[in-house]
Amino acid sequence: MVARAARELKPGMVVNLGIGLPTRVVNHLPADFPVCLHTENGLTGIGPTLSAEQADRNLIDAGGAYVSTVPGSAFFDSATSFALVRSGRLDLTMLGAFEVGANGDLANWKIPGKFSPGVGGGIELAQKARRVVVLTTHTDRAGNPKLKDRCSLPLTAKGCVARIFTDMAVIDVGQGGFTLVETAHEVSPSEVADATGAPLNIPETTLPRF
Amino acid sequence: MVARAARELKPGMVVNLGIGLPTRVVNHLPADFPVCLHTENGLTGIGPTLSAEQADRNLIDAGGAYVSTVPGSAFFDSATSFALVRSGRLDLTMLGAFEVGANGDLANWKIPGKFSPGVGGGIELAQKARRVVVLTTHTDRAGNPKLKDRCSLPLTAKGCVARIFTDMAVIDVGQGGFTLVETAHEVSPSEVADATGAPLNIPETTLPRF
Amino acid sequence: MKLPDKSSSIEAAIAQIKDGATVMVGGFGVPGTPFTLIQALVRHGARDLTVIKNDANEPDMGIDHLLQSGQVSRLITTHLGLNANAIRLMNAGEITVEFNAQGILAERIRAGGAGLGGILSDIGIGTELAEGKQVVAFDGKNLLVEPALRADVALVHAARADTFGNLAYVATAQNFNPLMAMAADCVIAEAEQLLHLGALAANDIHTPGVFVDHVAALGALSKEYAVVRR
Amino acid sequence: MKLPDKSSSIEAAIAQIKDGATVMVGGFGVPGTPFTLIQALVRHGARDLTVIKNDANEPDMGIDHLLQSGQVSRLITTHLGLNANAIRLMNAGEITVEFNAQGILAERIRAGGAGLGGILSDIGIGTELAEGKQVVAFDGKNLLVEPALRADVALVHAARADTFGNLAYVATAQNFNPLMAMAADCVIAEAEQLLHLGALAANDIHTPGVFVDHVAALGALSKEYAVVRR
Repeated sequence: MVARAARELKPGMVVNLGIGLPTRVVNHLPADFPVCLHTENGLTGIGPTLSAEQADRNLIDAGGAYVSTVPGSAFFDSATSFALVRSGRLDLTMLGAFEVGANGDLANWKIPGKFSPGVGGGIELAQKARRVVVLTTHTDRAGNPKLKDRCSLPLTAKGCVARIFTDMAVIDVGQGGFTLVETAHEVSPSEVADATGAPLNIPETTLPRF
Repeated sequence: MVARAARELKPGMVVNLGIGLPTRVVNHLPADFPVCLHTENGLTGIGPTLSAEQADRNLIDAGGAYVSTVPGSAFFDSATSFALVRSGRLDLTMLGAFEVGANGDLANWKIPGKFSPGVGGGIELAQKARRVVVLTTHTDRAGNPKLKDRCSLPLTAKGCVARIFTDMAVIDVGQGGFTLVETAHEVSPSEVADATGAPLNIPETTLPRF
Repeated sequence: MKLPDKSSSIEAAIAQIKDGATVMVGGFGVPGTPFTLIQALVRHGARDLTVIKNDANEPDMGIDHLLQSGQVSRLITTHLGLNANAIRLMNAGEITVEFNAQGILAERIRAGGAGLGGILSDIGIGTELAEGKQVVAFDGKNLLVEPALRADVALVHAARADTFGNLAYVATAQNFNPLMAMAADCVIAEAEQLLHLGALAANDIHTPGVFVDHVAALGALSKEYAVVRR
Repeated sequence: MKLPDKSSSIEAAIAQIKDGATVMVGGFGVPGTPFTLIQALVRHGARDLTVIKNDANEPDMGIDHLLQSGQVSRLITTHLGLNANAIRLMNAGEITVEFNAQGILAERIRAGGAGLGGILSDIGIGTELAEGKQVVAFDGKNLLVEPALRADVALVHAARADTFGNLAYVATAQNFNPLMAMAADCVIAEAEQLLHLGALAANDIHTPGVFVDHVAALGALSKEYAVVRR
């Protein structure tokens, strides 16, 4: 699933990878792949993650991981960092999700009464990246679908999600709601539909597997 | 008059000197005087003016004069330059004037139908410097007073002028209008009053001369 | 002319902070957090503070000391995820927390530093973050009014400074520091190296000293500045 | 991963500019004016341009060539004092001129680059510059809405650049360049030195390359860049 998501990065893109699963996408890119990775605490050109022994105390990503630079990296302040996001220079962001609505709504920052650490930079990434894709398990720990007709949790941004990568499938989100694009090996389209909390369009052609 | 105006600079101040007469104030300051000179095109810490032979093609003041730096000078962009002005970090500005009103209004950028090159940075200097003083001839070339009850020309900023230095006098501007503070040598208070286009308060004490 | 000297002791600078003050604190995670100034503020003891900071650091680090000492009544921030202590105080009603989108907090602070009244933005429209905000119709769109933020005092951390208060940051320790260093009536900077005038290249200064009121040299860095081993 | 290469020829970059385009041009006086890009735009010949620039340079310099060639229909600026030719065209109605307070022009461009709708400011209230502007009552004060400015193309001048488009300016050649380099859909930079990736220190970059679309190396500088002898 992470390897499949890595193919979403096209040459020349500026990309922000959210904390957690998305961060691991970089491990699946060729060393000379032309892409610019952004982290919202003020860096373009993220290099490999470093151990505590190798780390520079002043150089982290927005998730707190110790990272490094590449030739051509630039540091800047938090205003410039989000200027980049809001003004349309971020081609792609990959985010986690609590829920995704069939209308593209994303909820990933708050569970009222349980989890409310603040929205951080997620709202601007979700609302302003030119393309927003979600990486998530298809269901929550209790087995409930994360893909729903409408989100029930407080939204991060409305109508922002273009594609979802899960452990079961790749699903596009568009005018007609959820559409199955690919399935994981050993997973059938009907299994994906059963685990999805909203209608799932299943093309009649044979779908690729990942 | 310029020498007298130079005494308006107090140790530790951040000062912007307008184009023309005000720029010459620096020639009257001791070499070790602790002050920070600002120019709105993006420099704090202006050093001496340079000849064309000595000049750095990239280093000018807002009036286009080739200047230099001092130890501790900083360069910055035009947004930062006016951030400094608007946020109250500019202690003093010295500006030229077409007209000053007895209510402190300043007009120095436009003569409708004759002269309208644009307002440049003057409006923010006049409106936002903590103290605005004017350096000007007391009358225009035709002998008409520049100090008037109310300005007739388009305003640069309302009620901004605290003090006026002219070839005839130093005049404060306050709640009660114009008040004579000092006179030039060989100029009497009544001569100043005659050349002023609004009532001039003349204290009964003997005034200093400059 | 020479540029004025603003070098100061940490204690003398921090002693100016009054009860009820609004205090901006730089940093995003460990990098750029002025740990030494924060510790001095804990010793100084000013109370009923409104603190503006991207995050609340981690338990027993940075502004968590101010939270634990009960000096903070209000926190304007973006994310408390790494500090369960801050979340507990928020949930118990012992501190009031205002959450901002991260880039909007940055812009509100920058607007304060730039002498603006505020900015107009569409960030958060359609979400609960927009609730209660003033809306302006402009050019056929609805935009939210995000008021400028200024503080009485800003505490910032720089890698290098000169005695006029010119500041240079390194790596991701820049973050909110240059913004806050413009946005307070009294800006106090701690610097790992405090250098003579002219030691910083005029083209490479991140915060012009004209915005800074006091600059203090750090001695040996406390363990709070070190790499965190998780 | 490696950062993409955006090096370009000046002609290829400028060829993208269409009739009717809005074009931002860096510089304040001579320093920072992208004279070579401007000359290429004159040769390219795109017409009916809206130009956004602090000033109009001087006669026979910089954007005066665009004015003389009749390519400019509208100019958004702060001051034309050094270019009598521009004032003559304005007074004759051959170009439309919109004057802004200098720092407000800077902030409007910055707001465009920051993806904001605009800013709220009290600059010019009580003067004719406030006439016709939308007013917002906020926190007991009246503030003017100053709309963000973006352009189709920005032409900027840097002292040094790398092939990703990271830019560094020197001295007062910075001025409007870093702001405009964030505020256009297509940002074209000319650089006195175009260097390999890694040649610019990551802490000393003024414009992150992520904002820049094309970067072109200058050869020998034309006489327009030289010190002006008055």
